[in-house]
Order: sequence, then C-alpha cells, then structure tokens
Amino acid sequence: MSLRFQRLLLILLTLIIIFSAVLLILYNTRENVSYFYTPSEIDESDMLTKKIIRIGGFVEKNSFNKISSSSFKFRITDEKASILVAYDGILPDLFREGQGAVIEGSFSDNNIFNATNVFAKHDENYMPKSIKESLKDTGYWNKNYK
Amino acid sequence: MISFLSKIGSFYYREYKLNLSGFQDILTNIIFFFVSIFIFIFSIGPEKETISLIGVGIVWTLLLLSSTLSLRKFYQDDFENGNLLLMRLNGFSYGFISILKTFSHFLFVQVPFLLSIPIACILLNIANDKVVYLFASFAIGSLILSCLGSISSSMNLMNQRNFLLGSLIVMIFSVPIIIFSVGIINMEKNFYSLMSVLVGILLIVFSINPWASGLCLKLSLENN
Amino acid sequence: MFLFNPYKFNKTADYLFKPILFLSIILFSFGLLYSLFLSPDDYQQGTTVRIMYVHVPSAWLSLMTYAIMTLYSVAALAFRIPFGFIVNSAIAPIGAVYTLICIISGSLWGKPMWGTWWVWDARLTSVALLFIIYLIIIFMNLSFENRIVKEKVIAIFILVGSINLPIVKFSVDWWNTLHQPATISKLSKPSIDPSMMTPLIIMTFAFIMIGISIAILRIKTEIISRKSNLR
Amino acid sequence: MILVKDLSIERSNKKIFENVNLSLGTGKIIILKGENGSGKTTLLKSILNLIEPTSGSIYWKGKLLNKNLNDFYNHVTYIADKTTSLRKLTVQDNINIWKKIFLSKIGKSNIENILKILKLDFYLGQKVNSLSFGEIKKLELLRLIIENKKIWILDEPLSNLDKETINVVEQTFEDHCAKEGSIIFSSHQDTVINVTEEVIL
Repeated sequence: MSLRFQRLLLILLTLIIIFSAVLLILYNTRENVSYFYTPSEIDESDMLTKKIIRIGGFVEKNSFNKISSSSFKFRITDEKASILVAYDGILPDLFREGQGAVIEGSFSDNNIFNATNVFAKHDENYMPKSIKESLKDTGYWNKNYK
Repeated sequence: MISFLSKIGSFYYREYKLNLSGFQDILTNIIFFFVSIFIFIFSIGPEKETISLIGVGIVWTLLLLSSTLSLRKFYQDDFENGNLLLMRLNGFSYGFISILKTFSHFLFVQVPFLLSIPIACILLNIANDKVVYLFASFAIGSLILSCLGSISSSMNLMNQRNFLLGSLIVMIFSVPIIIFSVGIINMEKNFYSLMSVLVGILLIVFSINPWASGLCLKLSLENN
Repeated sequence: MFLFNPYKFNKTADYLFKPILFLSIILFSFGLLYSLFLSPDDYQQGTTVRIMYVHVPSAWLSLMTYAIMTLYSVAALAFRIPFGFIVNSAIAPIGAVYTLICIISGSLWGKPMWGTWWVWDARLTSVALLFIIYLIIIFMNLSFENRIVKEKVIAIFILVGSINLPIVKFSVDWWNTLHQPATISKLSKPSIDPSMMTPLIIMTFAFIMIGISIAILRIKTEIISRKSNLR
Repeated sequence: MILVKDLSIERSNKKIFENVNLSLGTGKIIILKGENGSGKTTLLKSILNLIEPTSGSIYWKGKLLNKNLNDFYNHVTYIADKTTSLRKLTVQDNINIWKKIFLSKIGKSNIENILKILKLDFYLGQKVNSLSFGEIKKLELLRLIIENKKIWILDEPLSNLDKETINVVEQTFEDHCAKEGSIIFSSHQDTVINVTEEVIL
C-alpha cells in the first residue's frame, strides 16, 4: 500500500464519517431543534408542566377576541389541533387572523395558554396590494399558508 | 505493529508522568470551577428554585470556560521544548499526534471535571435524576471540547499576540454542543435522539480534528 | 486566469475597476430609487417590506463572500495557489460588513413585523455565528507574527468554519424557525411578484458590484504590501 | 546512505542557501560550518523532511526521502538546539520515559556508567529544572545512547559544554563511527573531532 493510497483511503473514510454524521444529525434534529412546537405536538404532559414554551401556528379565523385595548384572546391552530391563548400586551403589526404567529408563554390550570410574548411570523410570499385585490376579484386567490 | 502499540503506551506513560507532576494545575482548574459556582450562587441569591432552574446552564458554561483555561498548555509546552518534533521523529504522523493528544487532554483534564460534576450538582440543587443526563451529555460534550481545543490551540501555536483567540474559536464552535446538551437535560423524552445528535457532532469534529490540527502542527513546526 | 494570478489580476482589475465602480454607483442609486419610491407596498407588510431590498442582498452576499473564501482556501491549500490567501485576507472584512448590515436591517425589520428585535432561532443564531467567525478571521489576520503560518491557518479556519454555511442557508427548511423560508429558492416560480423582484435583483447586483470594487481595491493594496514585504 | 542533491531553500523570497550537495555514508562524520543565520539548522531540518526545499532532492537508501520517511525516522536521532527533557520531572523520570518511548534495550548499568562519566549520577533524583544549562545539554546528549540509532543529526551539540565533556563526546562519535554509524552535525566553533567532510554554508 503506497502512502498516497493510504492517504486517499483516509480522506474517503473521513468523508464517509462526516456524511453519515450529518445524516444522523439532520434526522434527529428535525423534531428537536425547533424554535417552537405546533399545537398538534402539544400533549397533556406539556399542559401539566408549567414550563415556558413556544407554540407556532396560524391565528384561527374568527377566533380573535379583543377583551380590552391591550388584552386579547385567540386560538392558534395548525389545522389539526388548536389552543386557546390569552395575551396582555401590544400585538405586532403583522398579527392578523389567518396569519402565522409564534407565542411564548406557559399553560395555566384550565388549559389556557398564557402568552408573555407574541411574535408574528410572515410567510415567504411577497405581493403588491393592488395585485392581491385583482386576484381576489378574479377568484384566483388561494393562498396556502405555511 | 506491537512496537507501534508500545510506542502509544509509552506516549501515555509520558503524559501521565507530566500530568502527575503538574497535578496542581488540574486541581487549580477544578478549584476555579467550584469557586465560580460559589460566585454564581452568591450573585444570584439564596433562592433554591432559581438556582436549580439555571443550574445546568451554569455547570455547562463554567465547564466550558474552565476547560478553555487549560487550552494554552494543549500543545504549547511540547511545541516549545521540541517534544512535538521528537514524537514526529518517533514515527507518529502529525494527525496521529493530534488524536493521541486529544485523548490525553480528555483523560487528564476533562475526566477530573466529569468526576466533580455530581458535587457541583449538589451545590446547585440539580435534581438527582438529571445528574445522569448531565453526566452522559458532558461525557460526550467534553470529548468534543477536547477535539475543538486541539484544533484551536494548534492554530494558535504561532500566535504570540492574541492567545484569547483560541478560547474564542472553541467557544464559537461549542455553541451547538451547549444547545443540544442542555436540551438533553430539559427534555428527557427526547434523550436518545438528542444524544445521537451529540454523537454526530462528535463524529464530525473527531474526523476533522486530525486533518486540521495535523496541518497546523506541521505548519508551525516548519516555520518555527 | 486572472482569478488565480496576482499579476494578471492586477492588469485585468485596472481595466475593469472604473466600469465596475461606475456601474455600482448607477445600479445602487437606481436600485435605491426604485426600491424606496417606485416599488409597490406589500399586501400584508405595507411599506416595511422595503427593508427587504437591503436585507436580502446583504444576507446573500454575506454567504457568497464566505463561499468565495472557502473556494479560495481550497485552491490555496490543495492546489498551492497563493493568490487565494491574498483574496481571503482582503475580502473577509467585506463579508463581515455585509453580515453586519444584514443583522442590523433584519432586526429593524423584525421589530415592526415580528414584534421583536432579536430571537434565538436557528437562522438568526447561525448568522450571528457567521458574523463572529468573520471577526475571528479578521483578528487572526492581525495577530500572527509569521505570515506563512498566518495565512495557512486562516485558510484552515475558513474551511472548518464553512460548516456553518449550509446551516445558515438551510436552517429555515430543516427546523422550525421564526424566520420565514427562502422566497427565491425555486428557480421556476419564486413566490415574489415581479414588480418587487426587479428592484430586489437590481439591488443585489448593486451590492455585488460595490463588493467587487472594494474587493479589487483591497486585493491590490494587499498585493502591493506583500511585494514590499510590509507585512 | 543520505544523499542531498542541489538543495536550495528560499523563505519569504529570501535565499537561505543554494545548491548544497552532501553524501553521508556509513562511518562518516560531516560537519556543517557557518556563521549565525547561514542556514545550518534549516539544512538539518530539511534533511529531516521538516522543511520542504524550494528545489533539489534528498534520497535515503536510494529512494526519495518523503517516499521512505518512516524507515528513515527509524534510523535517525535528531538533537535540536532546544532541550527536549521535561523540566518538571526528575532526571531519572526523563531517562525512563525516553527508554520507553524509543523502545530502548540499553541496560541499566550501561546508562549508570555513562551518567558517571558525564557526572550526572549525583542529580538522578533531582528535577531537571534545578540543573545548569550545560548539564541539561549533557542529559540531552544521553538520548543518543538511549535511542541507539545509526544516523545522528545534531544541531550545535558542542555548545555550552566544558572541555572534559567535549572529549567524551568526541570519543563517543569515534566509537559510533567504528560501529558503522554516521553523524552529521553543525558547529560554529572549531572542534578537535576528525571529520571526514566539511561543508561550509
């Protein structure tokens, strides 16, 4: 075995190890390295522990309730499950029904999620206002939320 | 083959002798670790719940900091008194020297920390069932830290002006380790998948280490 | 090839520098005008969307600069092309500045839209790491005595740090992040309207041209300082 | 055994030496002479393949050196101007470590004899730190005996030594050559050692 061949073998081995390690990491982080959980991922045990977590999803249509000028109630959904959220504070500009949002807070006793922070999550679609109007008029408007 | 193995054995005999004579350095490192824990406890206040809430984070931060303290001695002494050259002439390639050195650092610097973790957990009111997770995550995490330490300290062998840069490099690349290993403790249900992420990072760092540090060692010895 | 040989680079750069500088001024002023006044408001974000025309090009360029540095490090280490070292030390600050612009404009954008300046999600964290990696490269450039060791060590560090590059790029696809996924990832049908795509592309080219003209200046000074052994 | 052909080395565009030719056969001693900074150490290091030459080539047993490196390293002892003994450990510990590292089969009494000749036996239990510079240098030269290899490459072995020790070293060199060993060493002072070849850089 010449030195050069040995070296080549070592490089190949290194690459294989790195590649498999990357696969291992990607496979395992898919569920774990989330900035937030989706409502359907939340189960009973999460509701019982009063830890601070983040939930991400869409603000359910027709669920937004303004209780007072700075106190709100709404539901966060991912079309499989939904969670009732209560929030006192200022909402970001982009916060709208049907729009994505990430809520930070913890569950209270009656399974209401008490939010301490609300972040709006905008999608990757950019479109001028006028075009949206015309799209709506012609009936081609079907935006699929992420 | 047998002579090669006994050469490896004598390498570790040498490291053992060296570390035994410099045992007070390792001890100082550990004392640094504990004194910092005391300082954390006093600066946060006596509330046991708060301390146990952030305890895991404190342990990890301090472990990282105190293991970067010993980085300077990783290759520097052997580089300056020519022992690195002696090892090369004794038939070890630079990459292999870095692997041996990494394990030696793990054995003689990180393992004492590992053994002192349970005491730190008692001081910080960390729940007993979490200690096992912390222990497991640090066992892998510290090996990753040793590899990173090898890379960064071999890079900074010829850097006389700014030695803090070496610690900075280790700290930058240890961000994902801390994320995942603290995650292990806070989310017990995902233990195995998070653990395999750590193992994945270890594999990557471990396979990069001989190439990167070997090249850096070669460079520094050539231009010394 | 003028991209690998300092002398040929110097010659080509002398021809190209003025046109590129001219082009970058034109493109940048036109792009600013277009993106700030002529382009339409977004249907949801309103006028805040205009931050995108700075944020997105600078983000792309911060990644692109690092990718170029990675390529040059490979070329310099594996194929022994010393010009790579010159490029590396010359363009690292440019990449750092782009990353800084990206971070600042991003947090200015995040405050009104998301409701926060900064969150520690995967995308933002990895970009912050990219910025610190750039800083370390710059510091390394300043702190070694021996030039030969310095440039090779920096190249090795760049290669090791390039692990971060795919993480920055794909973090929004691999993991749940507050940051939205890439808009222009699919070539066929980007989810951005043409009326907003045009200023974005113009601004991107303006940023590239500015980057190239600064890079030419910096590479030329680097070549001169090496010739006279100032460093 | 070692053949150096037209070796020249440049560092940061400065020529250190040009077209050096050397051939080291069995039983030969080569001395490198030259002023400070004339590249003696650089030449020795390039023979050890630690520095890549700008041009020229080095052969070991007829093959290119970097193709045959491990075999070469098995036959060579290098003593640099630095001292590799571990300062925190005792002299005895250092000798033990060297014996283990180099898989040395030298007997205990043999080493004790040499230590007596070098007048180091008194310091056996003391830390290297407490020794004087010349004594540390003597300890370093002990490695030649412990490693027991054919080719010795020595960088300034005679500096900082007293006359008696130089005589001992000279005697050792001659013995080594008689046992078909070969030596290449650098020195900036005149020596009494009979060398077969003198290279002036």
